[in-house]
Amino acid sequence: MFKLKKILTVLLLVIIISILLIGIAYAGDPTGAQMDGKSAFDALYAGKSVKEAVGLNAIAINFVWVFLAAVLVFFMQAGFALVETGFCRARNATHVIMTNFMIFAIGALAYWAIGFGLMFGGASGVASLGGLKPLTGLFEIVKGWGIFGTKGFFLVGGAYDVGVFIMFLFQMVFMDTTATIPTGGMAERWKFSAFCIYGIFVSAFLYPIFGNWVWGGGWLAKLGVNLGLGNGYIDWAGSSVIHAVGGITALAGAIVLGPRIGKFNKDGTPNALPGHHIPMAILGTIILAFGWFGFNAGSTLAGTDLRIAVIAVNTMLAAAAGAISAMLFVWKKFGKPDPSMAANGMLGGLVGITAPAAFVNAPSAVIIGLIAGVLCVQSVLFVERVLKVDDPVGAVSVHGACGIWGVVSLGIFADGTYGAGYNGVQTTVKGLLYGGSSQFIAQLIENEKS
Amino acid sequence: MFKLKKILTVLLLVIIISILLIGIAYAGDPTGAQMDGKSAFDALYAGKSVKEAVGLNAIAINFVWVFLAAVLVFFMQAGFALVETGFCRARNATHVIMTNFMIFAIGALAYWAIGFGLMFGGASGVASLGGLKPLTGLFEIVKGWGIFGTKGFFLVGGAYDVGVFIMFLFQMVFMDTTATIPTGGMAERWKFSAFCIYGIFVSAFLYPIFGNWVWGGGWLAKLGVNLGLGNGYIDWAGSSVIHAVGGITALAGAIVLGPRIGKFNKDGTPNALPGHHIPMAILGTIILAFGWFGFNAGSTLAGTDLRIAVIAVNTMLAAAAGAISAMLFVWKKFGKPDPSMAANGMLGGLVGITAPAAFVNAPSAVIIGLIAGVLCVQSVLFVERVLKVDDPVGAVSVHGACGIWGVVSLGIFADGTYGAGYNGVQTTVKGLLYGGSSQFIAQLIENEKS
Amino acid sequence: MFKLKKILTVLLLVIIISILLIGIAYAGDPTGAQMDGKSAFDALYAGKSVKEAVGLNAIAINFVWVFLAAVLVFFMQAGFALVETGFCRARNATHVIMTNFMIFAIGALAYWAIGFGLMFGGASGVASLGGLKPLTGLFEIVKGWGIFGTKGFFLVGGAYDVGVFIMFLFQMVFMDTTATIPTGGMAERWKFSAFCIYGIFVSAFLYPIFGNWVWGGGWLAKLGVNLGLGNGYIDWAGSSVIHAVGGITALAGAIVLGPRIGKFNKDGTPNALPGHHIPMAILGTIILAFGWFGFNAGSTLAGTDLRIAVIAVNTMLAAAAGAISAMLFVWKKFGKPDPSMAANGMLGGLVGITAPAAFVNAPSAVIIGLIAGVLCVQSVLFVERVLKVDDPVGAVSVHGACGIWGVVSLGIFADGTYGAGYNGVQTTVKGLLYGGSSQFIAQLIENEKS
Amino acid sequence: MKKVEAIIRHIKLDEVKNALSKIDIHGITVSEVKGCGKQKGYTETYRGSKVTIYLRPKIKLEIVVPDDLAGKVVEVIAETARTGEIGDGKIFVIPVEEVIRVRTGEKSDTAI
Amino acid sequence: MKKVEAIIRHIKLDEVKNALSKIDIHGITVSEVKGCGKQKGYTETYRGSKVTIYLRPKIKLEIVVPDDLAGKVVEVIAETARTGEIGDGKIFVIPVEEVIRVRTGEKSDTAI
Amino acid sequence: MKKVEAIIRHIKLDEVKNALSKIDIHGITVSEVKGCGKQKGYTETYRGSKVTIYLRPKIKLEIVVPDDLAGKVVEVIAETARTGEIGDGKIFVIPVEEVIRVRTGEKSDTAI
Ligand SMILES: Nc1ncnc2c1ncn2[C@@H]1O[C@H](COP(=O)(O)OP(=O)(O)O)[C@@H](O)[C@H]1O
Ligand SMILES: Nc1ncnc2c1ncn2[C@@H]1O[C@H](COP(=O)(O)OP(=O)(O)O)[C@@H](O)[C@H]1O
Ligand SMILES: Nc1ncnc2c1ncn2[C@@H]1O[C@H](COP(=O)(O)OP(=O)(O)O)[C@@H](O)[C@H]1O
Repeated sequence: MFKLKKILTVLLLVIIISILLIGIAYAGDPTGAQMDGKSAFDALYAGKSVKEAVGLNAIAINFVWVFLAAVLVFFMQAGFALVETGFCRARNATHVIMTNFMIFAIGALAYWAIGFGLMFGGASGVASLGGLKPLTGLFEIVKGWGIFGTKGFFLVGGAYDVGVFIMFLFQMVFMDTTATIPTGGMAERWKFSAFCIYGIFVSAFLYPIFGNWVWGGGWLAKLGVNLGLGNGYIDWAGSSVIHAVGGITALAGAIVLGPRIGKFNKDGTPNALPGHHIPMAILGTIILAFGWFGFNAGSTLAGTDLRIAVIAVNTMLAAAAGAISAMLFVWKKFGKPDPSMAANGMLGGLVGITAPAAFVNAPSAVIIGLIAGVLCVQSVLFVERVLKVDDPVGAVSVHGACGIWGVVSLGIFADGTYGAGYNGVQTTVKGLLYGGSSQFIAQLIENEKS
Repeated sequence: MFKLKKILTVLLLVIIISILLIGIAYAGDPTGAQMDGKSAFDALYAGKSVKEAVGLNAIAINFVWVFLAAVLVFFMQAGFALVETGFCRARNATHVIMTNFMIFAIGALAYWAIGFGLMFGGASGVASLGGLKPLTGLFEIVKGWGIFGTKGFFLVGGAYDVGVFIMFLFQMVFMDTTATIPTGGMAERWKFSAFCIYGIFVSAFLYPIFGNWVWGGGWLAKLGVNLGLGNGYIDWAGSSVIHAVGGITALAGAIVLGPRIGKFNKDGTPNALPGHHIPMAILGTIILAFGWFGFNAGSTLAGTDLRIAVIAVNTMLAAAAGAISAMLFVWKKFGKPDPSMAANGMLGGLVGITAPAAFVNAPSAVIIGLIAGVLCVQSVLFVERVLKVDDPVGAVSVHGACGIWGVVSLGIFADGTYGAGYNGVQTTVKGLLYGGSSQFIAQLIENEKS
Repeated sequence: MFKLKKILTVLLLVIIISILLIGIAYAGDPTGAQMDGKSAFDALYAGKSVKEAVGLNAIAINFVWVFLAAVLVFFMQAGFALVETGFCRARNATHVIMTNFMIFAIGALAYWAIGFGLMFGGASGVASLGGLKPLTGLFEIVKGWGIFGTKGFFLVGGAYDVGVFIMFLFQMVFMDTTATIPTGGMAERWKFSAFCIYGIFVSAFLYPIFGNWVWGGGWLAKLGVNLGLGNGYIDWAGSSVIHAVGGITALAGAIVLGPRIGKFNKDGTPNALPGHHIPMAILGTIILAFGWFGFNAGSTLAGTDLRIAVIAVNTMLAAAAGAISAMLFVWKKFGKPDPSMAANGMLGGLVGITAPAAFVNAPSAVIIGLIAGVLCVQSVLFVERVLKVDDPVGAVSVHGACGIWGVVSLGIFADGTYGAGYNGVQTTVKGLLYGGSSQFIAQLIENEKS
Repeated sequence: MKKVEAIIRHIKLDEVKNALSKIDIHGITVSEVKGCGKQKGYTETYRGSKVTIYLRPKIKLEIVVPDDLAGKVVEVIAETARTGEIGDGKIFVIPVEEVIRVRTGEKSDTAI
Repeated sequence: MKKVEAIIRHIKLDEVKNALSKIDIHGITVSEVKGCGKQKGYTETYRGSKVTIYLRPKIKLEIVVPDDLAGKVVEVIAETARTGEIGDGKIFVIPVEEVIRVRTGEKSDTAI
Repeated sequence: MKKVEAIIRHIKLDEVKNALSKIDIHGITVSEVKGCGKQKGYTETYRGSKVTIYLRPKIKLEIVVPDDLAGKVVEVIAETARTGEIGDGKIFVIPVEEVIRVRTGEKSDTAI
């Protein structure tokens, strides 16, 4: 109690001083009204014209924007880790979170060395980040049909460039979400060393190559320019590139590894192996939703593109709708709402809206989310009861099924208000409901492939 | 060990290559010094004058700002969920976090369909976001005394507008914090279905209507213009609109539901039902403080308003002060510091500074926080011992008592350096200590109502 | 089930309405193309010239940037709290997280009252934030050899200034990480009251004084100008100021407090006292990495400095490299990867890159991280087996050893692409490998001191 | 000496403890167990699959007493722990041959 | 009456429970224990230090039955719980002098 | 055969275990229990309300041994687990009628 008294005395002192200080006249600039814009201009943009400085300000806004989005996406690692760990059994918790943790590290280095170059080595021309001029190497089998990029490996040489680095920052955390998804479907079963090999493979090759086709200027993106199919295959922030790829990999992995002991009875009926920490899984879900704002809205790569407002709102509405429809559907079907399914439903809604986020209006976002939530639950039951595959966290359903739905929904609901110039096609993106049947076909092409 | 060797070999390779690469001449633009501002201008602002582009840059800054604030506030859902779950008993953890999780989803859809329109349907004129021109429908009983808004439902028609969407994004997550607060006071007791109805009601009607009066241009906001009471009733970021409303709803709910079994003995003395996971609750508190930066500073709706620096610092200082005074007060009173009370104290400080954050100086913020911390502890004891109400997480005290204190403290400490133009009154906001007695009266009006 | 039906009906209604609404013609501005830049200019920058407005926009970008970085760093409190709590034993969890929680509050008030003034009271001249004109008081024993600052206490008078406040915001959360580090090394042992005294001392005096020498314009920073040693002692974001200071304090504390009961056998061999919640510790590690983006990139104090892209990428790569090398090293050495060591390794990589983050290229960042990871593991073993010191969370190794490595590595790897003007020296920062031997010497000076 | 083993409900623990105090019984060892008997389990659904929880959480008390007190202890527990609903629990009386107090090494009745 | 105490493996719990059901034994009390015996522990490393885990998690069943059923119960458990690997567990039979059903106060065999 | 049941302090577990190893006793079953006796509880405050913690965590050991070893085992435990402070615990010796090793079906002393 002796020390407590001392501490209390110090505190009292602080209070008294504070009270005295309240009255002190202020001589500073408490609102910023006296900020000297001219000196700031001269200090930051010495020797530039006003016009140039305005352009540079815009680029700075976009750098800050992409940075913000990137850290949000990075934080999704924590979300995945918690969802997967919470949905597993206590005894495997440490192993599961270890895979989730290391996949980031493994993926980061592999993507830096190889993946990024393969994916975006030919992606120059992103005006909002200053052009990405060094990334000029797209490998094409036939003119206009790119397969992979060839610049930017190890981020050295010409790629030691702020524009390239900010692009890398965002793309790298993006990639890591893909690599993380299948760890959920295979959770509680795989060996750590097998997992490491897997991680290198996905992040250095699998994801980057497919990613190049859609986002790096590869052939899928060019379906519009080359064949006149709408704006080419569009996947705004990765319903397919990230989620369907992740989900299908998870499915493949879960089949190969086989179910956990005790998951299925001899007659093939599934047993529940309840997750050990539902609050942890829900926390993870909220973190994922938090990061998803960066995921979807950040994909503009431009804070100066005010469409970010629409994208963010769509993302949120679809998430909410997915959670609600999944919850109600389970409630109706099994007599009780199930938190783990509601959480899956929210993620399903998020995955679903990921492809169309930028191209649809609010009511469409809600409908996309509602459908995704139900789809997600049905798919969980289907995977477990019909396919007899053991997917502890629902990765196949959340990312696979809803990912495909996301791409299709874009082909249906895109309302033609946005996307002029996307993939080099001058018209805006229009789905079936708004008369854009060719876009719908472009969207289906990917699903054929899967 | 076979695979480990392979992995090690790969790593070695990476190291060697890296070392070789260090020396590579760089040909890129590693600092951004060669960024071409003119091309960026032409690409992003084709055909605009420099002046227009500067205005658009400012709007972009504000969009990014509001987005940032909104995601921070969104993340507070996780904070509330953890605080409430941590303070409850283990067996109810899943149920408690389920309510916290679903309230977001329910609230989002209800607010989208109805609430936002009621609240901000007449809020046009926010210059920092481009004017919000479509929101022109305020319903007034008498000219100048608005009751609710009438535009923007479902975000369709004219409301399909980036300015409206960014406003919605921020306001929607704001709303959801209100809806979440009472779940704490009623934790461990209510039925899930009753909770759903409650969620729709609060987010579609209760909060939006009161919110309209204060922030949507309604009658409380117009006390200044109409009756000459200072700048009208002011609540910067919601000590009353969010917290007092939330806290009082929590009180009402807790009374209706009655205490948990075992909370009170037959003679009315309370038993402690210790929370099952204090670290979880503390994590939640830190997350809430993290989000609160967005909550208070974001309420400028403008990153170009440099006052954000003062607001953020005030928020942090009041939080710290609240935690310290609550901790010391408990230490002194019960002989030992109690982490759960220290956490409540920080939240109390945050709630307290929410109304005055933009209008006071640093020493005042500290004093407001110190008082809030003690108030919060006293209120917890009062609610439990005198009112005999069972509030597992202290929601009534943290949000209710400290929320009211926040509104009053604004009337006392506002120092007249900020707020010119607020609520349409041209003078700055001044509290009692700085000669602004009419502002003080305006502030008291709300408390009468409660 | 009665209520469920009602809820379902409401939902159905929403769906139907949504579908109808999809078709509604939009009359708003769904992409921002019609945003009126001129009105925005007139509203936000009334009466300013275009040039001034451009400068003010740049300042606003930087304010938003610093705010973003500050909240990220603030959130690191949660990371530290979780890492330390997870690595401790269950019975001490509440006590450990309580210290982590209160250190923020104590530090904030002490730094506000005293520390900030001592550290940055003479730091005026930060152009990106408008000059920080009020902070003009550096106390020097001999001209040019500053010891501490003398302005800005309590943030009153001239320091009631938005520029000063935003600087305080960032520096205050920075400081708190230092104060938090030693709590890990001393975890599970110290008394709460002793801890409080410690907190006040570190945040009001120890850290600010040393910080002044390096960042506040004090004598270490002036080694370049005064003695021609490169750009003077450089520590970008605090490998030494934050981490080495924190780590060494932790070591001292751990020695004074002695080991936990049962940590060492009579023959001096250590026992493992496994942490009680590894997933919690890993979550904490991810949160720390998340916050570290703000820590390192934010230290530009300018979003308009596009080097932020390089800094952020370097930070991420070093983190990944540290985790991988630590994991593989442990795997090789003990036959099994150890999650707690992998997590320490990531933090070691982050600490290591903290000093050189802005000055090195990507391959160097990877190498710095790889070395830090191994160093971190070796140091843990050394501290435990040779020094016989009980450091439950590895604070001494992660922060102390890797912190020193960080400062040295800057002297080796800085590639001369950045840093012109840093500490008042006009050349860029060059390390040994790029011919900058004098910089290398400046870097060693600090290590002598420690 | 006898060991009285009682399986009771969680919510009755405090009451039983107090009732035993009143007849001067202080030495008690308590553990968490799960049990089934007449009381049936219940089923939940988790992600659409049924989970049958057939073991209910219970509290087990172990109280070693001199022979003559055993009857009284059994009686007190039985009365205090009763709710009349299925699942109230069981009491078993088991012979004990020797008791030792670790602290002093005392044996038999004086050690209890 | 006898109390049959069986230490078995976690994974055998459900099977044993079902097997007992079949011979109409429903009253069971279950607890989590740890044990060692022939089965050796294993070592792990944590942050470079060795940790020896010599206690393995096991399940303890307690089943009180009338004298004549004890043999049957022991037999059923022994057969069902057997895997043949070291660590299968043990069964102990202990005399019980009295049984009381808390709910009704019934005693002896009728109370089981 | 006898079952030796010992309630001891957590911190004594390793020592007791080692001491028993030395006299060649390897079969042990351990569980977490809580107990009260001479040792009084303590009170804490939580949010201003008093919480009395009257049950202290203890470790329970169960060791079944042939009749002739029981005395030795009791002695070893009592000596090793002693600190001399209140709360050291108790040891109970209980008769066991039969022991079966699940793995082999062996019975009696050979099964221990
Ligand atoms: N024969 C038994 N052997 C061991 N424990 C038993 C036995 N019968 C009941 N129990 C324990 O007592 C608890 C209550 O038994 P139950 O039959 O449900 O209560 P009641 O006898 O009041 O109907 C069970 O959960 C179980 O732990
Ligand atoms: N003598 C004993 N006293 C008490 N418990 C024992 C004894 N022997 C074995 N056990 C319990 O039985 C479990 C299995 O014993 P173990 O000797 O490993 O199996 P097995 O006899 O099949 O080789 C142990 O973990 C322990 O809990
Ligand atoms: N009569 C008893 N029956 C069952 N367990 C007992 C009995 N007496 C003591 N115990 C157990 O032994 C532990 C230590 O008893 P206590 O009386 O505090 O120690 P000591 O005898 O060394 O003073 C208690 O916590 C309780 O678990």
